[in-house]
Amino acid sequence: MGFLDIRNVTKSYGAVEVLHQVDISVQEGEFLVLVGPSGCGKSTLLNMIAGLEGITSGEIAINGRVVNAVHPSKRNIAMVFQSYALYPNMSVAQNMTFGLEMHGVPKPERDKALKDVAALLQIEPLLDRKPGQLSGGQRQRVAMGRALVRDPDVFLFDEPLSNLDAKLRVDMRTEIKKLHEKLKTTVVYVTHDQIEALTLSTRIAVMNGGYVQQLGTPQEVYDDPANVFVASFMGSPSMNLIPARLRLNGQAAVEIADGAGQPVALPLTGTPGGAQDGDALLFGLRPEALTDTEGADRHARNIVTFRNPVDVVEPAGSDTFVTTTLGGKDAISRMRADTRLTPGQTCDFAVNMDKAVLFDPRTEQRLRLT
Amino acid sequence: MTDLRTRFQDWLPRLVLSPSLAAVLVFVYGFIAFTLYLSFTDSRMLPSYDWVGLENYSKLWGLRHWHTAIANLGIFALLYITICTAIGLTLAIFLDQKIRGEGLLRPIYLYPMALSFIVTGTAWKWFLDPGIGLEHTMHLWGWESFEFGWIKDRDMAIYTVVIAAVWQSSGFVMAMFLAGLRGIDNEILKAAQIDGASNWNLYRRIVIPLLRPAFLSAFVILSHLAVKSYDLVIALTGGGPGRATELPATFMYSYTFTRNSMGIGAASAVIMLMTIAAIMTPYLYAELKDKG
Amino acid sequence: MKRASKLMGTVALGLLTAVSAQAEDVEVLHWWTSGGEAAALNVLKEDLQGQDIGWNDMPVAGGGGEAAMTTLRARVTAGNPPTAVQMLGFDIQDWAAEGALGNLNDVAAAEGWDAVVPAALQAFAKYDGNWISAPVNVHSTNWVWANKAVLDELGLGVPSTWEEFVAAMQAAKDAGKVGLAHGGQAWQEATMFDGVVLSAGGPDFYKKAFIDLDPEALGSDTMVEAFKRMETLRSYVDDNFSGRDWNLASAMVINGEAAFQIMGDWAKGEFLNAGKVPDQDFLCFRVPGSEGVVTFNSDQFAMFNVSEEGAKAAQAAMAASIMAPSFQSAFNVVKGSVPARTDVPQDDFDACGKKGMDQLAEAAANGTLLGSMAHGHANRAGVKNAIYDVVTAHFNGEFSAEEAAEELVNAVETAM
Amino acid sequence: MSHATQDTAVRTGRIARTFIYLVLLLFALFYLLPFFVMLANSLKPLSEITGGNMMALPQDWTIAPWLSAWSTAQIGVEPTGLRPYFLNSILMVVPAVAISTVIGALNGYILTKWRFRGDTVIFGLMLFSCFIPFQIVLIPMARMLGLMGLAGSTPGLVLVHVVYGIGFGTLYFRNYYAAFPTELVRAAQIDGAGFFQIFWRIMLPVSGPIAVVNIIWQFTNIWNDFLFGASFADLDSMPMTVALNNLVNSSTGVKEYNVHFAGAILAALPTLLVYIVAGRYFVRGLMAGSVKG
Repeated sequence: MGFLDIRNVTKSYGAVEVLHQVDISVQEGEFLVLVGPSGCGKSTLLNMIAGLEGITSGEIAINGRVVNAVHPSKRNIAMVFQSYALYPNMSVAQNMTFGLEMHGVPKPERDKALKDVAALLQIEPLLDRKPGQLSGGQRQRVAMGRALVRDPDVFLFDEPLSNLDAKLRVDMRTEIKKLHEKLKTTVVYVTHDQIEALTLSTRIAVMNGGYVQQLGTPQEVYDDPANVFVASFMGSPSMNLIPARLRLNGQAAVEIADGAGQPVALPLTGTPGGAQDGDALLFGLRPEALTDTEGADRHARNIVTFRNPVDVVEPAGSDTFVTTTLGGKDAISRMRADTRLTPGQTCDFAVNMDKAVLFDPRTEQRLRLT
Repeated sequence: MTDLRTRFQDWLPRLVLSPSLAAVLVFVYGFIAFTLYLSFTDSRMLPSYDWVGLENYSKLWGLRHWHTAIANLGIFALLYITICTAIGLTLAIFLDQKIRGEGLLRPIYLYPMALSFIVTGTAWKWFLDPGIGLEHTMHLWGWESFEFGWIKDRDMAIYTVVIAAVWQSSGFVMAMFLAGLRGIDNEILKAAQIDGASNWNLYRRIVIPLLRPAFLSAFVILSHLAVKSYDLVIALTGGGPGRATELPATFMYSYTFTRNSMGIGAASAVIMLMTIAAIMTPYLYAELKDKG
Repeated sequence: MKRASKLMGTVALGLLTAVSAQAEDVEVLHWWTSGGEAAALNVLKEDLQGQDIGWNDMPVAGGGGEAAMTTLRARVTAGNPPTAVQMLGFDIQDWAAEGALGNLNDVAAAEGWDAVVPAALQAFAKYDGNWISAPVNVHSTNWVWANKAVLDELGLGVPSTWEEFVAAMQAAKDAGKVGLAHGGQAWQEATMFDGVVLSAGGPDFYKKAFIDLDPEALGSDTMVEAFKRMETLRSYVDDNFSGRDWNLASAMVINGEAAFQIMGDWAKGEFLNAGKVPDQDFLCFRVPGSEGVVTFNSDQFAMFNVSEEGAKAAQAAMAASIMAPSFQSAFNVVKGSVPARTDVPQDDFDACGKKGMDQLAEAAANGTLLGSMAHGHANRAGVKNAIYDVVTAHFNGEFSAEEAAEELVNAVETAM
Repeated sequence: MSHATQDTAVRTGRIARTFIYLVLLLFALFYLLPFFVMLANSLKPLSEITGGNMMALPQDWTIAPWLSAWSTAQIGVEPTGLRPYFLNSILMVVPAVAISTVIGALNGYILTKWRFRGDTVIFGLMLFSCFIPFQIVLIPMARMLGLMGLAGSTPGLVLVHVVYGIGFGTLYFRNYYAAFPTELVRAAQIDGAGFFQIFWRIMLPVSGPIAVVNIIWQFTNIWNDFLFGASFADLDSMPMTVALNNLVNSSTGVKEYNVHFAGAILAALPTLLVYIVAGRYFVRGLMAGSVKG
């Protein structure tokens, strides 16, 4: 049993089920990120944890107590909203201590808590201002401060960074991470941004269509995706999914078409169970596993090299992304920044087969090698 | 399981809303039902409960006044709503051009709404009276051929009611449009100007379509005022000359209370309510569906 | 005299308040709110206060009592009726039919009302043979008011026939004056119609048409003639008449702008108020052709059912005070009307008032005291308004005289 | 709720501006004319009115009509002027406006932030109730007031006005609160605030603009109401409009027009005051609420 348990929770609006049998257990101090495209049910799930929406079936327990019927204010949680939800008529200080006041905390204690949190977030000069007089980043801090003051069992974040500009978003991301490392409070964090998910979380639940597609550490979700959705949703640029065929005569291999339409065989490190020779596959390859020969992972055991024409070259500062055609589709390769390739050239591509993954194109589920 | 406070909190909103709902159900819909019932009885001075079927309705449609009243309401409502909207919109657009003295002009446009027509009816009656009002004054000023005797003319008197009604409410409509204009994002206007739209096109193609919600609100409020117009007619023309400016509201009052024909009065009220419902229900439906 | 009446009142009170000596308040709903009227009513109030009866005033003006009648219905429906309500003609009978009114027989008997109140008034003040209301005054509607200076200037005397009247109006018109001052409101046109119908058809025709509502009379040639006379009158009215208040029309006569006005005796107040003297500055005479007949309307105080003895006593005392000759005199002198009882001394009344009192007594004796159609004393409100509709439509040119008579038959039939 | 700027970013030329000013001034004249007639005639002796030009300025200026209308004109049997009825109206209109504003605000709050099945139907019912003609409610309302023992009293009048103010009040506040972020209510719930705490602490403090709209609307309607005042009041609760009507509408008495006009302006002073004082917030309130569909 974890610190926050979501047990077989479903949510329906009338006849429409929007969350199906969600089952997640979060340990104390964990940073769980719910990530997925909009409409996947992640915010609904968060609201159910907060108590802002009812639970159709299943149960949610916080710190060993089932909270299905407990009022939001009695769940000992705090929430940071996407729009910050600062009370426009109250000063920053009033905003931050409103919850304590509602819980009947005496004024001296409230002031102390306010002082501590204001110092932690470095917002002391803002305490007397009204939300309307703050910048976006400052409002974000105040919203976090309001949550922190409560010293809750669980922090809930609902896309807290999506209203900030790119630079500020990165800074705040780091700040949230630091805060979590310092305070070690349990966090449930909703975002649609997979980078935020990967950077912040200790575990990620990737959601789509009301299902949890995969629950795991950032590493697991990135390297070992459970299905095509997770593979393509996580990572940027996203994973190349190349149409291929399985060859089982001799060493097991996948056969893909190169830029000229000629078959290229890439030997596998194992055999997908139950599959037969000639079966269609989706061959998944992260851009960093498809690179130039000098850039290939030094620890990789199975590197396969082949020549193919370069279609597009996109320098992105730290890396250069090169587009080539594999299996009749664009495939993106991540190369070193100093690559001197030009479109039309033909070059050697090194494939790190250790990182390659296979999917069944029909079910879109992962095919594991044995 | 559920703690009491939470359960109470869940029911509290409905509990707080219920007195209002009960009041509306009893004092509005209950009374409408009562009126519907009365329209089928032979009530005269006081309500009676003797059923006469549709007799009141057939009597009602046999009355010339009722036809006059209905036709007048048609003319009145159409002109009143159109003119108020046109004047309100024009004034709002003009007032929105960074006008000096806006703070002074706005209350001048608005104040007629503050006055009851018991108050202003007489002033209007005099002003429109050719013998002592505008026409007379123009003659005194030397414009001998000036004629403005609509209030004395059976065919034109209803238009004087429109004038006075427009005077009373167009300022209010102006305020609604002004509010709508001030709520429009400036960037949209700038973009349209960069696109080369003339002022005329800017308003016609961009601003006025964006004011749709204001148009709808104005329509609701104006039609509500048009249907209820009573004081106005009583104070200005007393329904005359003859009965040329009778409106359904004055008709209803006169049959229910001064002519002791409560049954016919109730029948006319039922018809009026049905007409309002026919006009308002589509609007309400559209309005509520969007947000619901 | 005053003392005598008070004594009588006290006697009546003594008879009635044997059980409870405690006097109560009376609540009075009325529409007499203009200066003179209200001041006249104040006489009654003070009279009652002298008897330790408080007066709760509930004035609601508008539309010749229409607004007050609406208020009354709301009050009765709420189960909170006033003690006494100013009322006209058939309304009294209608309320009595609803069983809402009390019984004044004891006071009436003690004060001998049956002997002094004209029978035509009793027809309204009694229901099923029981006294239900106390009449305050008798207004008469078939009066013509004339500016004496204008008539003198034109060398005209008081016209005694319809033709002379028309000729007089013509003379005034030729002299650049307005022949007939008139305000275009339905009730004012109906008021003229009272007198015109009398002049065209005489009292029997009037009775048949307006009181019996005989369709034959309503559609007769005589009625067509009456409508034609209305057209004649219309031709001597200025163009701006429509919607004009009656007192502005009176002002036209007072100013010498117009020669005549056909209006009830309340118009006298306007003349007196402007400092004019009857028979010197202005003249009052019956609509030519209607002499000897008085069309009347009478303001009465209908007494509503009260249960408490004290309240009943207060009500009786009020009724007695209303009928006391002293009050009848004091009130009617101010109001311009004449007393509802025929034995009130004429001393305080002016020339027009005296004339009115004599004519009332005479008409009452001859059976030519007739209820005014225009003021709801000939028939019920529905019919009255139906006649209004036709008269005003015709006067405003919607119908020819023949059509109007025909329409009158239909309208009355629908409203009955 | 974004603050829109005053400037429309539309440029106009000199001729166009002159034209605009001309139109605006002409309309100002149009709106002021009846008031001018009333004011000018209220300052004349009666003879000057009945005998002369009603559009002209007074030749003999006098304030006697004003004094008379205020304190000595005959309203009922006593020459009290309008003064005593002023207080009656205030005693009626202040609680009625206050209560109907609170009710409108609560209803709007519930219908936007505590939604439940069927709430739009309830709102539709309330909105349509604005259209009921008051003539038909008179008799049944009298009966209800009688049953409740409120007939002929100020509380009874307040009740009537509150009931018939529910529709518009709810409409205004609902439209206003619809634009108010629901997340704030959720945040407050998590902070532990209850239904009423959220209302008093979060919603009401930001409701100023729409409250102004509602107050202006209700105040105007209630202050100017005649029908209910005449039907459901007695002498001690009779509102100003009924007194004014008694002053102006006497049928067979002498009509003192100058006093009537003075009385009319006096009776309108509170509403005028409300418009002038609150008028600047009025457009802002409309902007924030009622015209946003």
